[in-house]
Amino acid sequence: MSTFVALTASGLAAGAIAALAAVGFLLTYKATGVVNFAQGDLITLGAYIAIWVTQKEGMFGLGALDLVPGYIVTVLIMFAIGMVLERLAYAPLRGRSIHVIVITTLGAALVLRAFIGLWQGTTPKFLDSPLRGEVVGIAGANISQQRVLIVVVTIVVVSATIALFAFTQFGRQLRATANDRDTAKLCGVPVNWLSMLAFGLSAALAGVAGILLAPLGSVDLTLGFNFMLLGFAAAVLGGFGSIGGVVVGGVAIGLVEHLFGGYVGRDFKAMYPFILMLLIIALRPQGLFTRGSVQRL
Amino acid sequence: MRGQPYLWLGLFLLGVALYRQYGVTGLGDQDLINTWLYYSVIVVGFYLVFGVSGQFAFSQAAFAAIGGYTSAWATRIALFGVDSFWMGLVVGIVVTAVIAVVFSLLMRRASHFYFAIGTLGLSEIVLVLLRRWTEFTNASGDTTAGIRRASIFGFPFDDSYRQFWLWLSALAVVLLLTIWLARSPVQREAMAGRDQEVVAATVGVPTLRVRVAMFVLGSVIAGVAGTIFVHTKTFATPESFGIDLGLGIFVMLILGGLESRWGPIVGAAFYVFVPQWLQGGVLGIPGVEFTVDAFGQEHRLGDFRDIFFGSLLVITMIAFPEGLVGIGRRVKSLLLGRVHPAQRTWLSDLFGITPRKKERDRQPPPPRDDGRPPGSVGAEHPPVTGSSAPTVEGNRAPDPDGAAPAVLVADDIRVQFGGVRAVDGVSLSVLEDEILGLVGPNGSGKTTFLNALTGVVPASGSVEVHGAGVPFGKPWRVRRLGVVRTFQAPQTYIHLTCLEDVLLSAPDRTLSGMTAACSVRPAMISRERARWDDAAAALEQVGLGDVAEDPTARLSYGQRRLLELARAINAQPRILLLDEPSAGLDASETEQLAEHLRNLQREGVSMLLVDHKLDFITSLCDRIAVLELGQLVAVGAADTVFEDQRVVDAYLGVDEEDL
Amino acid sequence: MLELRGVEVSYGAVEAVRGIDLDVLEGEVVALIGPNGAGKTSTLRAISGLTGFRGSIRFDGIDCRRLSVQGAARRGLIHVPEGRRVFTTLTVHENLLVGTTARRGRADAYSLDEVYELFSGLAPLRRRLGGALSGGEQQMVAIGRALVAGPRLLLLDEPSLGLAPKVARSLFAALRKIAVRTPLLLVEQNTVMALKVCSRASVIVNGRIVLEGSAAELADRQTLVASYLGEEPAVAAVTSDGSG
Amino acid sequence: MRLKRSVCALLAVGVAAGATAVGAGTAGAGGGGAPTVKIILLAETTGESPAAVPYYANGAQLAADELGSRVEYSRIAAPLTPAAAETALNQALDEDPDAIIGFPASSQTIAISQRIVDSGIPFFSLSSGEQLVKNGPNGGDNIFLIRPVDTNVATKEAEYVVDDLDAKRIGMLCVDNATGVNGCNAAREVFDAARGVEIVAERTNSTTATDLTEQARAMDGADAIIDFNFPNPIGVFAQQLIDNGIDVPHVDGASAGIAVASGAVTGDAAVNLRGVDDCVPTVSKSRKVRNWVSDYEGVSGGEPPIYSAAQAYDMVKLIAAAARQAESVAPRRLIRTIAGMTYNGICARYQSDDLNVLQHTADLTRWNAEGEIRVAKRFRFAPNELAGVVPETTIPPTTVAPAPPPS
Repeated sequence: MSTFVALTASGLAAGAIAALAAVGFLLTYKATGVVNFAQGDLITLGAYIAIWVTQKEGMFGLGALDLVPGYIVTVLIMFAIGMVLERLAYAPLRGRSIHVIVITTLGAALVLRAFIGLWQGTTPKFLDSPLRGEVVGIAGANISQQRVLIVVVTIVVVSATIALFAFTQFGRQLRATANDRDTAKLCGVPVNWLSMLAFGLSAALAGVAGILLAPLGSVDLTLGFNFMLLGFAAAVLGGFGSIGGVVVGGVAIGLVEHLFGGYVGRDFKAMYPFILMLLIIALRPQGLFTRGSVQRL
Repeated sequence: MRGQPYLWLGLFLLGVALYRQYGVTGLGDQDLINTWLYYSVIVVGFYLVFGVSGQFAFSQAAFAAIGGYTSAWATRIALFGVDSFWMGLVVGIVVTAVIAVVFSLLMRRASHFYFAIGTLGLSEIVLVLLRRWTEFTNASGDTTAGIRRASIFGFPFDDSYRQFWLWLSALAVVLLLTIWLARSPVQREAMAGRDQEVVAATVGVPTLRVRVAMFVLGSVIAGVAGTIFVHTKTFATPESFGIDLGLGIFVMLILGGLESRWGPIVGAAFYVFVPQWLQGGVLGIPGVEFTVDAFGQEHRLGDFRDIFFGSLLVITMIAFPEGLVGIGRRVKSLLLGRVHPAQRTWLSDLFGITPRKKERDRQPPPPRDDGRPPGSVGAEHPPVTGSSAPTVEGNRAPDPDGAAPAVLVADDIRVQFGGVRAVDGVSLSVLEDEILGLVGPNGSGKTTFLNALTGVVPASGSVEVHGAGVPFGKPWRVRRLGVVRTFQAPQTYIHLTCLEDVLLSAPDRTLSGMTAACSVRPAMISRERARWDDAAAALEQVGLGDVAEDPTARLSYGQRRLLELARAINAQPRILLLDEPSAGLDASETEQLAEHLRNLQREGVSMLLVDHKLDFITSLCDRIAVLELGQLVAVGAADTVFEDQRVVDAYLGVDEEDL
Repeated sequence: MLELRGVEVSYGAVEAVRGIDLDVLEGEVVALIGPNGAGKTSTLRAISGLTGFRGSIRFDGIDCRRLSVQGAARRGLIHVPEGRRVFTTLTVHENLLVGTTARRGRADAYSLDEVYELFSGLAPLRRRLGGALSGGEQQMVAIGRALVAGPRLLLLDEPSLGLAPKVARSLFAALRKIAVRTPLLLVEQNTVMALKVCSRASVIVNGRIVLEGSAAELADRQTLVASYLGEEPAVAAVTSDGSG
Repeated sequence: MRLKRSVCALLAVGVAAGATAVGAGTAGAGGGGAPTVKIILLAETTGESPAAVPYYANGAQLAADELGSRVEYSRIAAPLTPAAAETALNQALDEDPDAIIGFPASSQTIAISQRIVDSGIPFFSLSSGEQLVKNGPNGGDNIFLIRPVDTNVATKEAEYVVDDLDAKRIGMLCVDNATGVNGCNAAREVFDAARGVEIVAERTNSTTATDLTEQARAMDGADAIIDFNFPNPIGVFAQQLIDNGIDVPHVDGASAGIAVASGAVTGDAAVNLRGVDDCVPTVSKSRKVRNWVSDYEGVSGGEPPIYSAAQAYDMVKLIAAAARQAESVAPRRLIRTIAGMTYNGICARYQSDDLNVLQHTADLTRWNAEGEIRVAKRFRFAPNELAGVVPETTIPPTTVAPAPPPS
């Protein structure tokens, strides 16, 4: 029983992580129609920046910050990086086909990863967390508070994102831009500025994800990419574009990997989320939780 | 035909072989050359998958792994009692092909982007299997060792110098395949399906089948490369086929240029040799040993490999999406002072270099900027309904004389977009040998009606052609029944030549598949000759004979209209649906068009003609149907119809007092 | 307040607008009428900056070439594009809220309540998605979205396109009310209705203005038809057939 | 041929003129009696693999700088896949070196061992798979193992669990590559042979795992855990063991040190953890080693050295010493000299045994809750002894001689 609870908790946390990774790229997707393949490496970068500002002599030798202020600084830096990324790798390509933009984000991902490797080396690093080593006990299972925190933050981030899109003028403008860019311009919506903000927010979310994920293990160059792949699977299950759906999708793949995989075919559990994803693409390309159909002749 | 691809292939192979014989001085260089050939083979496969048929796939490395590991397994257990590398190769090919077919069919409904994610998922699954399924991989730790060495007639490929010949042969075969494909219907159809899937389907291209065939061929090529790789190295690790290779394959194709079969080879050369050169020399060329101090550590330039290629990828996409081969061509045309005809065109289509401009080029005024993606059909605005428009009995019965039977019967066709009923219960029949005009104001649902008839949009109701029911949503089946259509904005595959474009609609589809392209070539070519003759005749007929070999992108607007017509003529339709064929044509061009249509009518083609030039319509049509707000308001002979006050109102506006 | 001089628009080899001069004065309602493909829409797109052009366009004395699309909107040059381009994934109310983006403190802007009052049919639909509306409702949303931006000049492209007569009539009734407060440049195929709203009209055929005059002058149907059909004699014949 | 040379010469002139910095090395005319020895290091310093670390390069470079004209040192980047390693080896051989130091991953060395043996050039392996020992399936006269044999270390670890920790119920975790598989095989042999010892659970994990709840909970009831893993999963696993109340000693190999140094393991988890390092230069009390550590930090930008930096340094020095002693760089004489000599290095006292293994000690390390390291026990490995668990699949030695280069 306690193993079941523990594995369920692992599944939920893994699902929350996937959802957190996914919300970042869904944000740019919803605002600009572009899926940013560099999102995974932005997550990695977020973790490394947090390490940089909180450890040793801190950023630019200004002294190490405490964890929480360090986290905030990291998220701000990531926001700025996202805006710069939009200017360098996306804005010059506006109006070009989706192929071009996706390939460019792949290029950006390669550069980011290699840059981190040069900057921080390949030796694993560690980011501390105030909740380190703390656990909560549920039905005989001890669940680390960091994982609980991830679930909580995911819920908050997802709710905030949904609220942002639904109830703010900014969100409405983003949706309008994604829906019909020209008409949005005719309404006076500053579409270029909005894409920059969307990329900035998306990178900031990547920073949040990096900060939360890093203390689970240690940080190396592949940290974000693996989570991004799971994020893709979660987003596909949720019907790509539905931010609420991604949480359900994430939970589904988390449970499939950890709970199902904890009992059946343990050695192969890492591939279960992707098998589920392929099945969804094949059978229900519109996702599990959205209605309507995807037409492809 | 065009160019001398065999000559170039021969020269290339000879050049590489001669260099190998007289230029290579050490095993290190030989290894790099082999690696270059290995990557070239895989990337040529990717060129077919992504370059030719536009499928965004990350699965090449995974298929290389599948081919390689399967073959290693088959030779290890001596499957079928055969202990031979060649048996392993065949088993590898078969297994790769089966998995590729199944995967491709599973992904058939996936959009480009989902397809990309799906292939990433497949790669992950394959990697997990390679790491964990040791019964199959026979790996100790992560290395599968002792794989049977490739050999031929007892001649083992046991060092890099000998393996070179195996790689060179593999690349020769693969390049030969691309030449064959380029001169076969399959590649043409794949490119057409990539650029204008709906249009291609309506002229009878089995887009799904072609797409799957290209994916499978490209994946099998990767599988073969993987097989040769493991049997020459005699060991394998999952990392050899990891995401690094997957991304590298992308980099190579994009850098090299994806419009040419030489792109992969140039790209692979760049990818393999340039970092080596930056590390300290390659192929006898001394390198630049340039060190950089980064973050307190000294690094050589070659250590920046990923930053280098990542940035190049971004720069390539922004500045020269046609890649190195494209740059070469540009330089060549600059030096020779002539413009390479098809150079930018299909790339600009795939990559949308100038999408808006092109869209405008294609479109007659006024621009129909209605928020649909460029190239989508059915740019008619859905009208509103709810009015009590007069219902007209769709004449299921033949016209008053009772003589001509109906060839196409549409009954109660309804199309709805969101809350808008674009076509609201239209019943209409086209009679044998007649030209039926369909007119109506903008947004009355004319194009949507045609889209419904040809299966391009989801609709309800029923359509019968010569008594046979037509399913909705399957354009190629509609075409098979002899129904051919043209589009409101002329939809041409602008990187194809006019002849190739017209060839797409050939009614004779024998020997046009992948197998024919790769096996019974003489028969295929003679068929293809016959098809070419027909297509050329069709072009001649519309007066485009002298531009037959030009890329369609060069055509003027009016010529594109005529090209569409030639495509329709070449299809030998029984029923032709024409969507505003006169739009954007001047008076003399319109007259020319009318003449062609009359000729077709004399040849026994029934037509449904949507247009808004009333003189053109009245001069051609036996009967005219008037559509307004998705409903028929009148059907009959031209003079009767235009006496109808409602029809006049529909064109000039309804005064409220009139109602 | 709007001044077009020698405006030409071409798409590749196709010339859509071949040199148009046009003025809209403060408080005026001008209609641009003409058959399909005459260049009406292209003219509007040039004004709002959605397409490039040759010649000069000035709004309030400012060269429109120097304004971005958004900038023009923020100065009160509001374009309601052809085809009722509502944001299909936003609700009616959200569409209107996006419309307020360009308002920039203009006091004469319609409030959301005023829009619901003007288009009373929209009030019960405020939470419905734009994509789920009928054509007439979509057109009302599109116009309402423009009104809340506080237009100093409203460019309307074919508002009656594809609408049932009854719906079109009620729309034009609303336009007449709007015209009292806001200058309009109206592009229409439905000449009869257009002439009832406007004070002045220009007839554009094949990218050139062939006829200009007050609404009253142009109301004579025969004159209009002749100008309209100047280059299409067959249609004239048909119409004469039609009218006996 | 002549044409090609002249083209190359032209290019060389052009490039040399354009290049801002030309690497050192071509100027090495040896002084005195000792011949100049040409050493190539095969390792990459950047890339995604955890083996792409600067330690080897920094250590070797430091030694080369100290030796000046006595060595001609260069490095060729060798990415982690065996195929890339083969290319790198062939590139190195084309440069006609006198000794090669190479390949952090044993899969690289094992896969191309035949090529290495055929070359006849002394090769110092940075990895220490058992197959590579002199009489092993992938070994040869010219392949020297710098480090103690992997399986010997694993066996010692297992014996430590049984004898020193007195554990009866043991949990095992193995990463899904050579490290995990070979280590677990060797340890299992020990446990199976010991009386009254039971393996309560054996699990695997991937190198990138970030949640090992299932694996950690399976260890419930064990008195000790042995683990052959990568640094990342160790951090996750050690923490999750504590989270799930499994507070027992936890023995791992060299990765444990990296995991603790990164900060991923602290507190009770660090106290429970034991690692095994070939040497820990930073805690040495010897003046020589301390000086070396500060020299190293000078070239590494302040990054403290680990065993691999010391070993790469030692090997360059050892090769130079052997060349001086042999007064020749002829491969046979060099190999013979190395086989017979003793060299006192920073990391250890190196002396070749009959298996061509140079180092015979390793340190069991422990940490306090703050992550400070100490050496708790020194393992000594008897010369010529092998734990004897050769993995089943190995490359059979072939006798085919390499084809001569084309003329």
